[in-house]
Amino acid sequence: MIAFVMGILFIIQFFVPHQWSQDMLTWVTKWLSIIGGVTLLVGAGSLIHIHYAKIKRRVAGWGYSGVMFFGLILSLSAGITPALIILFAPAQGNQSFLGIEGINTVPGVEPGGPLDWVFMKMFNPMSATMFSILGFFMASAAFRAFRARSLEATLLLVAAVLIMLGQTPLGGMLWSGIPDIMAWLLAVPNTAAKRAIIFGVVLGSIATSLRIIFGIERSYLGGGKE
Amino acid sequence: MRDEFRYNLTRWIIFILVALALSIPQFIKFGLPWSTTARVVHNIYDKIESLPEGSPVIISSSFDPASAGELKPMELAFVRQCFRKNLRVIGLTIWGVPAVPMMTDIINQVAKEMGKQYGVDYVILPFKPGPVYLTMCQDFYLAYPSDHKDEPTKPMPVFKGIRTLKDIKFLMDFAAGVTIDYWITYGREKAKIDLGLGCTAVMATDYYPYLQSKQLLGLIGGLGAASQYEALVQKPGTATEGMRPQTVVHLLIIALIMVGNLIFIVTKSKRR
Amino acid sequence: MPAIEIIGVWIAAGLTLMMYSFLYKDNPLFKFGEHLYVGITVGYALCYAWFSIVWPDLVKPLYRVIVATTGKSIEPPLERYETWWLVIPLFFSILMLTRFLPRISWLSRWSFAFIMGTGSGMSIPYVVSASLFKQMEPTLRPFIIKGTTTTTTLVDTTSALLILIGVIAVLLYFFFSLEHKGVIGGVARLGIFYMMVAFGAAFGYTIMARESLAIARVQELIKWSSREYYYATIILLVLVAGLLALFEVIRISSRPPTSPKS
Amino acid sequence: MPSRCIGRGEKDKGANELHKTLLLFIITLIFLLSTLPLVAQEPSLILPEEFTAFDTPNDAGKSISLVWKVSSSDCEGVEYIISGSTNPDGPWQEIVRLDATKWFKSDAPQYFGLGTKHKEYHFYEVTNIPGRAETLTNGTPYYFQLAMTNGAITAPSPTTISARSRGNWFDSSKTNILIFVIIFSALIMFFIAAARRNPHLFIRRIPGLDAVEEAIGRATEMGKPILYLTGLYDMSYVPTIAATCILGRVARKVANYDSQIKVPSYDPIVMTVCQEIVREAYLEAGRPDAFKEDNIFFVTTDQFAYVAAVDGIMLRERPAANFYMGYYFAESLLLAETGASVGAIQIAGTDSVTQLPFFIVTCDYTLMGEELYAASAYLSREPLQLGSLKGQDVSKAFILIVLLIGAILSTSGIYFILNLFKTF
Repeated sequence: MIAFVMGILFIIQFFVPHQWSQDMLTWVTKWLSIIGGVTLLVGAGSLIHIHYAKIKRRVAGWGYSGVMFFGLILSLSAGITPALIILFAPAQGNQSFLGIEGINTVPGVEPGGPLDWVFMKMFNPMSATMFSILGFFMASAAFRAFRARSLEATLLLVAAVLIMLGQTPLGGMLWSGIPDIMAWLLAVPNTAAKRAIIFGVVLGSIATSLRIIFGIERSYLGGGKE
Repeated sequence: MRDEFRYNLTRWIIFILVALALSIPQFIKFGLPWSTTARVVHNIYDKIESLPEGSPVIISSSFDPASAGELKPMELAFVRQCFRKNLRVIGLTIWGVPAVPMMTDIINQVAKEMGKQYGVDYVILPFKPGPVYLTMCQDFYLAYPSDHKDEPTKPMPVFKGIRTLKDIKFLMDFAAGVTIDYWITYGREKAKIDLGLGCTAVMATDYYPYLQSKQLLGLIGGLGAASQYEALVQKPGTATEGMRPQTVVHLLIIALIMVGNLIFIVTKSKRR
Repeated sequence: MPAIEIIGVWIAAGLTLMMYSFLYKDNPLFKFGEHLYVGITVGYALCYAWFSIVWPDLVKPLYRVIVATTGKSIEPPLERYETWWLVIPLFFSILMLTRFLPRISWLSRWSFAFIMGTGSGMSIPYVVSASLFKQMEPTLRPFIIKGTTTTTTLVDTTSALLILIGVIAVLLYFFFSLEHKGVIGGVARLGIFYMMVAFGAAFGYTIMARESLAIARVQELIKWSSREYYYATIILLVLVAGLLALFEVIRISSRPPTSPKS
Repeated sequence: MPSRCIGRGEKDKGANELHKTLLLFIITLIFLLSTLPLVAQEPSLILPEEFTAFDTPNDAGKSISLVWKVSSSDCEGVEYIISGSTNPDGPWQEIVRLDATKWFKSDAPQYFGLGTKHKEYHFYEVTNIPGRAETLTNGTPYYFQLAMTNGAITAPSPTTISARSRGNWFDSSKTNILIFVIIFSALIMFFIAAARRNPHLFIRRIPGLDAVEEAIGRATEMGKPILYLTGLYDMSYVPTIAATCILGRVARKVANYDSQIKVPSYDPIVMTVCQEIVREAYLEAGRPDAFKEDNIFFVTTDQFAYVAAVDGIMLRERPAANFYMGYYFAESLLLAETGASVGAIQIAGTDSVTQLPFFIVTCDYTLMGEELYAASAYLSREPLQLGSLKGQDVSKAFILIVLLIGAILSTSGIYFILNLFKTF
């Protein structure tokens, strides 16, 4: 019901240039932003819940859940400690609401702050490494699995090799035509195929949106077949 | 067990080859100049060069450390060009929490280097979830009442004359995800803003249709294009440095594909 | 160089190598790093969500509104967005939090319905405009393009025509209401070729992307192996390798001698 | 200067009569003006006609449009001066000076559409009067005057016109989008309803499904198990639902052939669903005794640990066929690589565009994007899936035809269809 009313309302909103409609858009987008923030909290909460359950039930590998909590507490305390310092600092003048009125941004996130340190020295290297591992696997897959099994796969591999050459200075040095061919491949066949795929994706996503609005698609409510 | 070991052994040998290909060219320096610059990359450079001094430009920095290897060099080069042209730079992100410290780090670094003043020449806004890109089209200061340090935005000189997204002359999104779709779908549709995209190589091909339809003015895709941009701005950085190992690794992978396929063809014909 | 920076680099280098130990095989070092990563991410997001969104956009303005209504003067004066309307997002936020109370968790569905419904409604017309109509427009343009010379005319016209044909062929491939036979089958097959070139391009780019990230990591690791950082990378590399060997020894010695599976 | 100016009038061949009248008008005007003392000797400017003001359409108000007919004395160097006031008697405030060779009504198709006659009118959108408030106020009357100058002389405004701005309730420039949205919604709803009544709406056979049967056949011959993965999403995502639908079909075939199927799951709920589906498939095949619940098991919700575990299974048990259906992330490469190197037949189906190329080069057959949904709808005949697919199909056919006809028409100089799909 809510989905239906809001959905229809905002489809109509698009076509109405009146100030009221513009104001409605402004406010509701702001609300969505706020609710989005709360959803972040909820997401974090459910993850904590899962790992807490693991530890409680001593599931195999529960020790690693402990490691997770260690990380969690580490970064939480890096954020909350500066807040507490502001809270209990005697120098704070305006103590209107619990004294932390002055806090609006994330405490400790400024360069050199504790949260920034945790981010730069722990989060940063790990998340960057996660994806770079694939750089290695790519090479082993190139040797053992990327096969020109069919005409289609051959075409794909040839295009890939061209792009790989053209995206480094070497391509242009080998033959000045490579960058041109690459640009043409991207601008013509690639554009055509991707455009048709976009059409398909757009129609699909509108269909899904419509099903949500009309209440016949409820899987997003979670649990599917609970 | 023996199979598993043999399986892993080939793997490990290849991994060591890759590690060597990645690290040796970092020590042995050899020049690899670009013969041409891709037109799509050049378009963004030209657009910035054509903007009059003091024009406000938004840098939407939508990536976290996972993609920084590719996107950081291009953002550095782009910010450098903006500051050199004395444009007003507004840094923001619609992507997620970890993007803010990355962006702050990058913009501050260049600003410090070029003596730019916070609040006058540039500003950094916090992350807000949800459709801020739409709120911005309506009222910039409702979307961002304060900057990432909680200073109110409206009185800052950097925001002079800006009411909505429509007053921004150019928006460059450095994207590791779908953020550019939001800018194309909402920002461009509603505020008619000119868009440029700097993205990871994984995404690059997906956005060519939008280039042809002029919804995007230009595109910097991946480290190769980033090094081209560094060349345009005439300040070689990590992307240019990275081109040496990149080239060697690409050659290695091409060779591996060829050898692998050769073995494949030979064994297939033997079986027959 | 301050000590905190050196410690930071050692930690960063150690964690990087821990993650890379997955290249050898799945092992406790990697698992440790992975879980630590998840924990830190969650903690960081929590801090950020509260201090940067929920607190300044919802709780604080609402508190100020309440104070203002009780008649007290408030400094600085209320902004335009600080009104009682904020009760609406507050309401949905509270409903969202009912997820943690199993008995009334169904209430959170209202919040989801609100978000999804509004989001869906907003997106439909914009998507039609930006991704459908705007994408159809260039394809609908005349495909004979006059250039300055005959060659450019020829090249541009062929390209435009090839795009038109490609879009139609790929669309036809994903058209499920007709059998792929005869002409339709042929065109659909052409569509496959177009897609293969596009996927090939994506493939080449993806390889480049992954290698670029690896290059960036190696650049950092090399930087950290310098004397300035007390050879962090080199020492830690030896340490990680030693630990992996140790795990291997423990695994082999703790395995029952007559394991049926090996 | 006047000789250049007349050039504009000469273009309109049909307007000869008008031209003459204008010439006469000019002569009269020159005559009249020359009788006045202090006026310059140069030929004068002809003030345009049909100067009107009205609320700018398709907007939220706060703006007024001024439109006037192109004058025969428009040329380079000639400027229009628009002045405004909140009072019919002034004082007048100059708003803007406009180059007379620019600013046409045709520049603003978002307000007036694409008619060719708009080239004959000048247009300017007033959003504020300098020195007054930041924007115009809706509902307040504003007054405007139009003057012309060529630097030497200035022809004053003959008339004063007025208008009030207001917010509009419908943006007519977006009519095409509205129509499309309505028709598309109707199509989807219609086909979902139709599929509920008749679940046998025609969908073509998906060739990938033949490949599936072949793979199962070969696995039976070799006496090795089949591995089936449902992707990394949970049950609330379409690709996972599609993957479980296809699993049902595969499991039935497997039960018939009396071979084994293993489903390592990434999500506990998905695992339960898969168990049910496979159990049912064995029941339908009349072999409930052959069903082994342990073959559908939960591994872990951790991406890389999952990969490591599944790779281990592949290396130990050497399955004859691997199926990768559903949504995958970076792990696709690691899984498919191991599968390919142990020599299994591999069939993939995913709508994850970034992972598709990897599956194509490592698998024997790949269901690409929507084919996955189509295959699932083909097998399950579920009205929601089937109806949406059909509705989208019809829309695709529509786009296809429009593109074909539209491009041909516009190439031959008819822009009707192209203009229908213009957005502003």
